[in-house]
Amino acid sequence: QDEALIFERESRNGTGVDLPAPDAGAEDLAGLVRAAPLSLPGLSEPETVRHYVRLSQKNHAIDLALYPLGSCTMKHNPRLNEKLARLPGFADLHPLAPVSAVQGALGLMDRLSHWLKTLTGMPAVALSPKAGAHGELCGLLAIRAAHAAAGQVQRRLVLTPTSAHGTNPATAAFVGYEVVEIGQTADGRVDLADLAAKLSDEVAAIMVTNPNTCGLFERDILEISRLTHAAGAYFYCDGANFNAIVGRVRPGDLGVDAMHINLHKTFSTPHGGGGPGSGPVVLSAALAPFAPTPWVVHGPEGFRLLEEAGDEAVQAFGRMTAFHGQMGMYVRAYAYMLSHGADGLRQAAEDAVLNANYIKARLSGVMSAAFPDGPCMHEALFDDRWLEGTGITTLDFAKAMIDEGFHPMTMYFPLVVHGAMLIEPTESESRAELDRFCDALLALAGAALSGDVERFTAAPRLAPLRRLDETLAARKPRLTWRAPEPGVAPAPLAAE
Amino acid sequence: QDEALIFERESRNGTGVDLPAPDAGAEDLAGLVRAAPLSLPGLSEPETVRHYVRLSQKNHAIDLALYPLGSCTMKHNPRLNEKLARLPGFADLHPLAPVSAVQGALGLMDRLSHWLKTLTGMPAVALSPKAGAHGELCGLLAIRAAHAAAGQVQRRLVLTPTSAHGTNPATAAFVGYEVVEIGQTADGRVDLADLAAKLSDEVAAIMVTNPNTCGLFERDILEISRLTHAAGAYFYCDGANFNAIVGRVRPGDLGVDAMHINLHKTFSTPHGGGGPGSGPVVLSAALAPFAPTPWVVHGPEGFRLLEEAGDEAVQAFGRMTAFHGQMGMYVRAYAYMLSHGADGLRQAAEDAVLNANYIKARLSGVMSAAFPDGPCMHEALFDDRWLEGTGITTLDFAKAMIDEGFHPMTMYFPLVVHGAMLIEPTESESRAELDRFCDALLALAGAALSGDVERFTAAPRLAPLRRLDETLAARKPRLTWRAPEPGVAPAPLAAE
Amino acid sequence: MRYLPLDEADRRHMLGVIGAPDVDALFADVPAPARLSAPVDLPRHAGEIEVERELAGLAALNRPAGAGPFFCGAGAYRHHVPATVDHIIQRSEFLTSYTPYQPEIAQGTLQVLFEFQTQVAALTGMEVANASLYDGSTACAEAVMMSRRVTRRRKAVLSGGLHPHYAAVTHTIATAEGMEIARRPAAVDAEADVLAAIDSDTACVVVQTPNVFGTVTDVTAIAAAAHAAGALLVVVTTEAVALGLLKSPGEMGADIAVAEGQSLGVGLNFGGPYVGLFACREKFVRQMPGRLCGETVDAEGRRGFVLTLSTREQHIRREKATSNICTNSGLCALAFSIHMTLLGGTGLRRLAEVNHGRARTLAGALAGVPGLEVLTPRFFNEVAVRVPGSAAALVEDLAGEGILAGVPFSRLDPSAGQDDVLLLAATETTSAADIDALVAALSRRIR
Amino acid sequence: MRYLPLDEADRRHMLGVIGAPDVDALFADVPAPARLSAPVDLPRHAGEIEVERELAGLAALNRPAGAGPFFCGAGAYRHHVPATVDHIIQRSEFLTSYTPYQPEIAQGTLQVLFEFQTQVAALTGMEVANASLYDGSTACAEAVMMSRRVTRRRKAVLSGGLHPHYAAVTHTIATAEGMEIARRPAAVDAEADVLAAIDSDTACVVVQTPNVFGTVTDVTAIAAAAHAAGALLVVVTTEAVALGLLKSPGEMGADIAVAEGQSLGVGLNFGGPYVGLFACREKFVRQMPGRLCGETVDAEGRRGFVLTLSTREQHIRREKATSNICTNSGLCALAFSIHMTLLGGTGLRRLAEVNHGRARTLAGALAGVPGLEVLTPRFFNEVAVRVPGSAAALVEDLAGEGILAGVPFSRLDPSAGQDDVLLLAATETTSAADIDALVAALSRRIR
Repeated sequence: QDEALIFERESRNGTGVDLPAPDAGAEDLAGLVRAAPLSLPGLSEPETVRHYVRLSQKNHAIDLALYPLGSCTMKHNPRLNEKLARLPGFADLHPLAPVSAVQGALGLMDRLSHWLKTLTGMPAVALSPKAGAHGELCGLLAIRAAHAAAGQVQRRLVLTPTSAHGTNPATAAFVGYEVVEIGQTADGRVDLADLAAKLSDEVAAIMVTNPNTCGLFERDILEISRLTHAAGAYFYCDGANFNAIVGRVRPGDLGVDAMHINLHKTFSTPHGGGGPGSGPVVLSAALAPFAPTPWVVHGPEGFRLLEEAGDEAVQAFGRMTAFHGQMGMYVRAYAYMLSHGADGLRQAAEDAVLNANYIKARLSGVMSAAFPDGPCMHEALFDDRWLEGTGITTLDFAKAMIDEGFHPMTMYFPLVVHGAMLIEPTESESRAELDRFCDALLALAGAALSGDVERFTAAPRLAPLRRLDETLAARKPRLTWRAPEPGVAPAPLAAE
Repeated sequence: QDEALIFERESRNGTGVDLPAPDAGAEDLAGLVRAAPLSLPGLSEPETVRHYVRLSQKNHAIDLALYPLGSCTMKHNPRLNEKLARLPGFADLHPLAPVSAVQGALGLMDRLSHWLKTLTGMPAVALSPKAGAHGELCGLLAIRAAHAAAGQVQRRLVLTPTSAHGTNPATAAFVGYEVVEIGQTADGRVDLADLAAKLSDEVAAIMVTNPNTCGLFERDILEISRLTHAAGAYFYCDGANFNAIVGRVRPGDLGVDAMHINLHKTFSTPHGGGGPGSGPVVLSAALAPFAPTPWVVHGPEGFRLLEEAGDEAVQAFGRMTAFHGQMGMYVRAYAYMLSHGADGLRQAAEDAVLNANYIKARLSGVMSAAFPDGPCMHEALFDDRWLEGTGITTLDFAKAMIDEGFHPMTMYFPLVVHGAMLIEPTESESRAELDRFCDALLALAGAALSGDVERFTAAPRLAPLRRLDETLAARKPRLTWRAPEPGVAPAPLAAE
Repeated sequence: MRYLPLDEADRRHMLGVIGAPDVDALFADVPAPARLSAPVDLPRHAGEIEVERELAGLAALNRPAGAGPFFCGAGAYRHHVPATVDHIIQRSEFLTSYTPYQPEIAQGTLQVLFEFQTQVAALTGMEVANASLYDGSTACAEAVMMSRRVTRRRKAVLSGGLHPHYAAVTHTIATAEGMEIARRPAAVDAEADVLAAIDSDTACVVVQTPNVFGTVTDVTAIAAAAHAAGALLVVVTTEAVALGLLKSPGEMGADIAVAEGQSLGVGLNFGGPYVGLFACREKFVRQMPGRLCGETVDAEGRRGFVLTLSTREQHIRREKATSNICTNSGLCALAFSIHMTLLGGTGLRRLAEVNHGRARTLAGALAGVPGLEVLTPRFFNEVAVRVPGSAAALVEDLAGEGILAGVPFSRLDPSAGQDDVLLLAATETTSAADIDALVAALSRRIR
Repeated sequence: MRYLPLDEADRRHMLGVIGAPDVDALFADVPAPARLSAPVDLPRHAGEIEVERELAGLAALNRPAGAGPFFCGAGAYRHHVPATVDHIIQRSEFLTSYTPYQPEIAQGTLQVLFEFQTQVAALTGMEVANASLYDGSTACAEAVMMSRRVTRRRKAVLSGGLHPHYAAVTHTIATAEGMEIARRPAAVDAEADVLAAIDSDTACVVVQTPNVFGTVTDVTAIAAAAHAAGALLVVVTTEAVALGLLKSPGEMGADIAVAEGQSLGVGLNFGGPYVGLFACREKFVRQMPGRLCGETVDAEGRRGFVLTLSTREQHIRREKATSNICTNSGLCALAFSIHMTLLGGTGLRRLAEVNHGRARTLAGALAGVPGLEVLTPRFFNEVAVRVPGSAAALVEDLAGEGILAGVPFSRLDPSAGQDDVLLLAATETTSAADIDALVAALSRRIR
């Protein structure tokens, strides 16, 4: 079942592409051509197809079974959206084609913006960020620009809770802010008193995820935004969990100044093994003038694009990316929105929350919920107190789920909960599948509590590979394949 | 890993299709509407996708590994052809749209016909047959019509070799002919003397496969056709194995009067789990006037369709199918032909033959080739003499191949060879894959000869299921799922 | 070349192992006069760009149904196929697998066929169904020949409402086998006309509902008459969506039900590939044509599926087989089954109601065009209208305006003397704007 | 609704298990003033037919590249992508999987990334590569910020040949972090101009070849100068196909090579998603941004792959991470890798030669148009020409004739004072007829 690397094939000089002869005439690149031939294997089309089809079967996927990775929102990806994104009018469109030739594309961006603004209750949106973290960057750059325009250059701090996604502090640091942590209450929310104590005229912004990474709605959100604004700071909301509230709560009504929206999560563009994502950022009226270029604007003869600061968009803080962002994802997300409609998006959020609470209710008898009181939102958080004394860790338990045909939940995140297990089912799961999942977990939990340690520490047994040595990989990084030297046997990596 | 039937789900009334409300107005079908509601489950789109993706992973496929089913020609299916067949200009075209609206489709049929005629050296082709066996029917009906037109109504016999595909005698009987078998020589070819003895003015046609089902070229083919024509009979050639000779031999040069071409074999339209096929029939000048409707004809204003006898095509023997045959397959086959070109098709035939001979050479040391002398064509035929005394049958050996990751070869066909194992690699396999296959078979053969009987009789062990009870299925046919009666436990089938 | 993995070094090496001097030696059995020394006179191999240009160029010469107002039916219907269907049928494991001869590694295909058979049986109201045939027309011919095997009689009575192509295909094959075909005259309301033709030599009566003129008929009385004479009733349906709303063949007493399944999952494809549905009473199962998938158990007692009753088939029975068919329309059956699974019984009913509603709107609009006469008394989603003059000429005229206005009956049966009859269908893909455009154009053309 | 498996009965049952009276109770933590009591003011849910009509309608308002003669480049190139690529990336197991956090059930994605990294390293002539970034422009910005981490210096010198969007993105991000950006004036042959700007505070020099005007330059001397000053050389390539023919960044002494990979496997997509290639010397590996896939072994000693060196990343290091990036462009990297696997080194070289040849033909034809001046001295597949008057106006005029004649430089950099410069690219998809049509139209327009 092992699939050799493409570089390890005997026959490396086939071709999977038939090309014509180059046009006649002398090559005009004397001295500029690469010296050594490019030693990369070329496979015929049948060999290529087989290589990738075989490899694909080594992956888990949402199309195969529940994929309950908390905070990752693995929901169903409709194939209609794939089909529409491939219409030549979208897929075969050049980003710098004349504006008259791309009116439909600009129109789509305009409509998508309208949906995002309406759903969030915010007046503006910057579409171009290419992923959630890129959206965070965009939001903080807008905040920075707004403070600069107001002469508030002393604001050098960003406050963020301990439970935040790692990208929040990373992004703040990336644009030169100093990060200060806010404490958390026993019920898993921002500690208001700590927040109030740390707010000052040196604070540029707070970054709060809502619903937060414990899967809980920040009950005091209105007070959080009031305090923040009173201190002259902006409220950046991490919108990774917007899928839990879309259609029921508008972040604009909560006092949010900027929030990125992971189109691949809330609006179901495929995750594709780790990207591409798309992270448009909605902005409050205070921040809107600082949005990065390009902007789609209405003109007398249709849509226009403002691509450079220096046009009307004088205050734009700059540009996030070449061109206009993830058009392929815009098409998919817009098709998803139209399919659900206002009613369906709201229903999807409700079903996602219902599914998470159902899992929480079914598992809480055996596993220890991190925050047992009150409902959770779209994900159910457990800790590892219930495994105490079993000799089994969260990691072991998660790996054992693989042998039951499920992808493990998110582990050890958020950091504020010991041995965290964060389960997000999404609205895509049927009751039968949820029951199958809960039954499997309860059976596993029973085995764990009855001392069947081996089943966990030796897991997974039914995957293509057993547990992988991540330490070895990091200690002796082998990041590319290198041809074995002639006459020397290739040295396999070995754990020491 | 078991996947429940769609009928066994608890929740059966979901929907995977959103439809608008019907137009207003009274339904006009009083008394004509079905009484009982249609009790078929509807699944949401996520559930549907998962059901079929999970099921698909229980299948072997040419995209996963060698699929050496002799006489089935499992070669690579290019994805370009799938893409082109889905162009709206082909896929979204109504068969009875006005001729002015389908000139490109008729043009494609015309060009495909030109390629098929040129490659076979035959003057005419009937495109519409929907599969190989349907093509045989078409050919025999043309022969029957030609004899009738010539007043040769006494010709009621069809001669066919013992090694023929089962469809040959079945088709002959289906149209009212009596089948007479022709003997075979020790070297696996038609026994000329027996043929000569059986030819008479009662013989309507002979049906000979060439290359034949033993994977051998009929050396005496010119004499066969001469004798046949001398007796006033027609030569129907089963073209299932045309892939072995395309570009190197034209059946027209062999004296063939009619031959079906399995587009899904020679020209690589996907087999799709057992269809759809496509079986155009090339015809000699003698038979051409009797070809079934429709015909594509050139007119002053483009292409026209003759759809009914009674137009110019007065001698057409009738119609094989509604509409014009397998357009979707024509597009794929034509794209395949253009991709290969005259040079590539010839090369493909050569590589197919080379691959088969390579397997024959590599395995003959251990396994017994049915016809060891001389080259084979596109498939290598072994018998089970080499398994004598091992207690292992051809079936056991084939099932053990599954545990090695390969699809078994064709077994027990042709009938003229005891315990036949017919291996057709096709040109799509690389040398590395052929070696992997031969190595695996030689290792298995070694195990068989060294007495490891259990490994074979208990095979397969690594498939989704162990060996299935085919006798039970036939004795108590359960062809549809039936809802268990309330209160009664569903009775599983059990071997007795 | 991109599809050929061997290179010259491979070929040389392999010839060495074989012990042949060159590849020509492997073709030594070909008689010298028949050996082609050079490639035939056709173009050389081409890259994807060139092939795509050629095929896209041909496709561009056609006017697809989606390009404008469209009303063609007559045995092939344009329906919306959910994107999920095409995605799944393109999976390698379905697309590039073969007939499930090795059930242990083909349970995907086999379970799909078992589910398909169950769906088809339920739709037609019959007890058993096969794993599909080529299309509706050949399924009709097979039903007639099966009725001969069952009854050992020689005559088939075909209704004048049967699609003329179906009649032609049946005639072509059945008469070759020695049957007599009694085809009744084409008429909008033709069904009852078969009654007079039934006699003691009749193997079967073939009726279609909705018939080729769109007329829906309850054929229960015809079933009774056929059965009284010892004949079978074959009920044909060319629009599978109708089965979601109308009385099923089984409810009306059919012995064999055949249908064209193209409406669900498959698409128009200029006429093929399509998928023939074939269902019958359980007692006739051993006389059925085509593949059957059945339930069984594996060596450990687990449920599994296999192709079964293959003793009917040609690879075992040879000239004694029930039919010469040795494939089904597997991938189309998969598409049909996926679409049906998405719809469910409730969804199919709704789809049928939407179709019927849209056709009522169409018929109402046509009835308002002076000079047109709607002929079909009770319809599902298709109606026949009488136009002044030639329907074929009218259709070509409207095609020039970008409207595909339906199928002239003369296209199906030129000798029926119904040159002024036009068949128009409406489905869920027909918009109100399409109907408006059609009516406006017809009103301009017909004075 | 088709995407939601729960029905009302399910919901009632589940609320019962939870012990909640209704779904509102689950949202009790939302402050009352922020609760929406009704759906927002947007349309209700719609079926596939309606959604497809809306999106297809928007698509029809665009003029795709394939609709006629097309010469746009400037950082996004139209190439033919083999059909196999799109087929494979749509497989459920690739399309609907997530970041391979559980390597035991993600070896498919991981092995692809390892192969991708190896391909990118070979293409750029560097020792290591990451698993991709968002696109070329953000990769360029990341390279500049990495050079700060490596050198602990604050200044980046950007060549005037660098794509203006890349310069803008880099400026936006790097200045926020406190770097100084010295961008040199835009010029067709701008590269040597960076030399004077290098000083002891310089973290890196960023040059592009082929540059935004299409000019190909050997930057070996610039590498030497940068290294002499203790700075890094970052080489940018916006047209990955060029790497098949031209001297690689590694051969010329680059420390970091970044490229836009869109040309292979990905397509135009109106600008995204694309795939950023990022490669560097091995000694800098722990300062790299983005995901890395590495080889390791499993518990039984079998080779396997994992994401590695994640101590650089934000989910471990939080504010100390090398970058805030926590995704890659995985599916695009897969597409790139498949296309590269089909081509192989030989095929990519051939593809590059075909591109260069087609561009020579284009440049020759343009040089023959009176009034046009070809500016680019040495080019790969794109040239800059000077036109009389406004290039932007000329492009809009020709678009009216159905010819997409390239990108006016003013579109990229309005303030550069190069309004009369037009960039035109040719690839293997450009036909001789396309070039003829362009030249004819230009000759008519330019008098």
